[in-house]
Amino acid sequence: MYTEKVIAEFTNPENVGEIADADGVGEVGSPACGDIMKIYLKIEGDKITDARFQTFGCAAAIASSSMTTRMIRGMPLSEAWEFSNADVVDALGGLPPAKVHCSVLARDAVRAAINDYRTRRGLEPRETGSSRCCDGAGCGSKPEND
Amino acid sequence: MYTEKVIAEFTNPENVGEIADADGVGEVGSPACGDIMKIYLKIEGDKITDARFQTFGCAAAIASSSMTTRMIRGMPLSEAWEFSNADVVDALGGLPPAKVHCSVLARDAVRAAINDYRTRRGLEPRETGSSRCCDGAGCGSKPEND
Amino acid sequence: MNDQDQRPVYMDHAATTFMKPEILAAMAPYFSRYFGNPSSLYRFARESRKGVEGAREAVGAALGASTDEIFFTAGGSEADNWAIKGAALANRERGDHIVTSAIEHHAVLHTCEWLEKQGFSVTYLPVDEFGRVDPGDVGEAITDRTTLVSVMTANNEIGTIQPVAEIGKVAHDHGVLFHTDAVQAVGAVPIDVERMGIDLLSLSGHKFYGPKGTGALYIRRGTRIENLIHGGGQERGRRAGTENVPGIVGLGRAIELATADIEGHNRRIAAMRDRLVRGILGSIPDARLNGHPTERLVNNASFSFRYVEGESILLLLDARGICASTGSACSSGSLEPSHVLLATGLSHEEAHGSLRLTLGDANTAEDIDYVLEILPDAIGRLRRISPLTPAHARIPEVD
Amino acid sequence: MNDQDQRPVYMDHAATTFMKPEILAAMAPYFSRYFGNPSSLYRFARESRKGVEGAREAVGAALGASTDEIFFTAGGSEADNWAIKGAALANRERGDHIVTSAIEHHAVLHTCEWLEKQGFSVTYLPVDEFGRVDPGDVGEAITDRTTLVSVMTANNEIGTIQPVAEIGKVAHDHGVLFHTDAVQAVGAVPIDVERMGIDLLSLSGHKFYGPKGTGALYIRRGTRIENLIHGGGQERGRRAGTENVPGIVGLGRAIELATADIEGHNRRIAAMRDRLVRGILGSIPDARLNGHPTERLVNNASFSFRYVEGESILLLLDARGICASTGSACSSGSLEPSHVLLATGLSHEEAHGSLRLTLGDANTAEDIDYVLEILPDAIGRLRRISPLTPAHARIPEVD
Ligand SMILES: Cc1ncc(COP(=O)(O)O)c(C=O)c1O
Ligand SMILES: Cc1ncc(COP(=O)(O)O)c(C=O)c1O
Repeated sequence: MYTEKVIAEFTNPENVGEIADADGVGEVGSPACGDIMKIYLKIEGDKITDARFQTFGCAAAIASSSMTTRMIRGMPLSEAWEFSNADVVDALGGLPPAKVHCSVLARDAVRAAINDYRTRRGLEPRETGSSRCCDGAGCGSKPEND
Repeated sequence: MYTEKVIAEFTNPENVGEIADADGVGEVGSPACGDIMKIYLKIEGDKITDARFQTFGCAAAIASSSMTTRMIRGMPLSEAWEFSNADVVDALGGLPPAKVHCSVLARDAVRAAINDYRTRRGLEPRETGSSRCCDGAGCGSKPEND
Repeated sequence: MNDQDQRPVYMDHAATTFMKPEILAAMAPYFSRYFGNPSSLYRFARESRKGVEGAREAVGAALGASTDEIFFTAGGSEADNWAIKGAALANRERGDHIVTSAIEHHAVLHTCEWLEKQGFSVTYLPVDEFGRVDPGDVGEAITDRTTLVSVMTANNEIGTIQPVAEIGKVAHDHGVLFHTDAVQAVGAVPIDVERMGIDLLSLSGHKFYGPKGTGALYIRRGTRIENLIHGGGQERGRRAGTENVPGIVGLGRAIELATADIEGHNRRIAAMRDRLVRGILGSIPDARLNGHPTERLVNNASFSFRYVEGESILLLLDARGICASTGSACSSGSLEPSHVLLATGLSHEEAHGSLRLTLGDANTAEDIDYVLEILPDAIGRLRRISPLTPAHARIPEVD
Repeated sequence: MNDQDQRPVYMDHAATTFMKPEILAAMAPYFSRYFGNPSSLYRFARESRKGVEGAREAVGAALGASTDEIFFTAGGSEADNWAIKGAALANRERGDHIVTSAIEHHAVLHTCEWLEKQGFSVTYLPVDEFGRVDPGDVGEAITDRTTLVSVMTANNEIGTIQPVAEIGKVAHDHGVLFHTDAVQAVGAVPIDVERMGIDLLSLSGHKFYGPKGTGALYIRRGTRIENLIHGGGQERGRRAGTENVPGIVGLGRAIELATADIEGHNRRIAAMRDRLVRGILGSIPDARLNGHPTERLVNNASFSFRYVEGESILLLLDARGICASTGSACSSGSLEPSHVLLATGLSHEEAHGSLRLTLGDANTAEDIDYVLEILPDAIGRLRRISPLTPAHARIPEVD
């Protein structure tokens, strides 16, 4: 069901871990949903100079986090804000419909981190489209289906 | 579903045909039921000296008719009247449950022929257990089942 | 040929077909090698999924349908039950009336009778002497409570092909769903669900050289239908149960082969069938061909022979190594012989004297010769035994 | 082993099993040689009938049932649907209440939900932390409207074996029918329908090295049950559809093999399973074994690993050639992970971190070694990625 790119990104993710002195940290999801993404940003001027992640979740969630951090490194904040989950999906060569929400989650984590940075700087957080916990149809991997 | 004996009796029946100067003729069944049996008897004294049959019906009906005529040849009339369909079934090595009615029909045809003989001789016909057209459960040979 | 150890002359392809070697070969890897559960996530299961999805494409292509409109079942009966119960129950608020024909397979008729017990009402349309449903009758039977019309593509006993496209049009003109049982038609009648206005179509693998216990239901996108087998999310949540992967793969290959050259196949089979029919009608008096003279399955030769009973014909043929079937129900102990033959207006006696010969891909010209040699003699023998046979219908003994 | 072209280390036997060569060999003659329709009258079809009836005897013998109480289906899901709908609908005048458990397979649960839509009411009994139903709870749930109790013999996710005989007794003491889904139990739990008080029992061939798309329903003589698939008179009028002869023959052979020496089989598999469980719990902190410590299927090793999600475990294992499964539903996009794990009291996080390894007859000691080598590393990698992992649960990198 996954593309080779997703599997490659998942099995060898980049930018795993915390940034101790991060300028912004965003966390979305919950253990109940089976997905938590935490993104750490290092920001210099208006630019993202480092991005790292920690993720509890499925292969698509981990691959999306990894790909997202790779893509937003070096981006101006304004561009990173507009950065769309469709870009992540494209970069991964596609995601199964039931997994697209993982890429949305990654985008949301980036926005949450940017807002954290803004708040720390005394700026108003920007309005962020809230993401639902999960969506999409099943892909039938549960043993309940055996 | 049929025993070898049934098949043998059916493929090589004995005593097929009419007796032109029969002393008694019995016919039971109807085309609508898919079974007609006609038994012709030649009677001398109180004894059946010849028995022949004509049957429209399934293999079990033809085998039962043939076996019945073979068995009642030489029998006193009183014995032939008491002759039971179970004897036919036994002699055939058994019949499928759905086909037992064919042996009953043969017995009924014999009784009808004896009564015909009695009537011709001015005797009262004896009371005969009337046979239903068909009974028993299906054996699934119809293409409706395909 | 009359040696019982030899392969028989098999003329009962409407009952079931042998599996062609190339179909078994297609299935073979999926029993013990690619045995994974298609629902499993690991790569190993990908082959199973591919097998199933390849078969789905083949079935879709054969019907002029999209892949996502094909759902695998365990046979024609399950597909018929699902289509009719599923559509009736799912559309219950819209209506409670079903229109079908008097000559449907029992998988349709008994399903309709079950629905009657659940409070539905069913109209069983009559057929003409050839077994055809009049599309006009369909239109007249439809009321504002009707939700489903179910008329088979071709009949299994007498081979009559229905005017499916016309019936589909009538159903759709009235905004009613149209189901057709195409179990006997696949491989002989070119099917196009669009052109024929079909919303639901049942088929069964073992009727066209595929595996027994496999089938499919075509469900037009957007059709409201309840599930029949509830459980796991297989078949996109519509038919639960671990997929019969080898069976499905076999069904796919079988439908590919069966529909690759329907015209050529029909030409070949019809030539044999026509010689068989002419030979039989020419040598046996008081015989009739049941079903439609032209609008019939190419492989079907269904007869009524007066004065004799079907099972005994069949067993005499069997004694000479010929496999055939009959619509006679003497054997079943019920008063009724085949409901199909009676619906075409045959008397009980004629219906009891029926014989069905259905040809297939392994039959040869020699098989036809052999049946033409054996059958008149068999009928002759039975007619000599029968009290009903008039003089003109006797057939002289050969030896 | 981690080469994707090699045969994988397959530890998902609860999902499906490979077919053993001797089972395929038993089926082989019935595809193209003895292909006759068992309903046909001619001698040629006798082999098909004998094949089917031989399998029926084998299934009856394996369950302690009579041959005439065995009915073939197209799998476990159909058998479950038939048992529950059939018994509920046939006994509707007597009552409209069903008792089942919260951890049944969806083939049971979704069937019960369908019946709820038809006006029935259903009690879903809770289970303890090990996944066991309390027979006392069954008795308390039964009302004078109850007609059926359905509790599975053994669970497919966590392997817990239910006190079936006790539950059967409670049901019968109340004059209520008892159905059990034994799909996972056949070949591992000795079954005796008499001793266990079972009226209806479902099984599925592909769970014990038999063919996919085959199953059976045991119906105690005299049990009132409606048909599910209506149509032809096959299976003594109770399950329509041309018999899947090769499949049925394979099912018969499979159940013979699977029940010939359950004890020896269990000993062999349990030894491997126990080493696997000990090894995993010994090398991975914050891991727990799901299901019952002793009353469990010998081949089932179901775990929850905290701080990580099941699908990602599964895919890391897959990358190393290990086939396993998970009860996590992150993948399914629903809020709920496995209903079974939640019913045993696991938190959502724990339920999401589940992994099921189920052993089978082809597994070896080397397979266990290999999983013990690969799994801790996989969990370690995911825990290093997870924001939830506390220091004590980290697993040092090996290289
Ligand atoms: C406990 C249980 N019941 C029912 C089923 C359904 O069986 P099948 O997939 O053969 O229809 C399964 C497995 O799929 C199962 O594990
Ligand atoms: C017209 C028709 N419909 C339905 C069926 C049922 O198909 P199956 O036996 O594969 O369930 C058959 C044959 O058996 C048939 O001929």
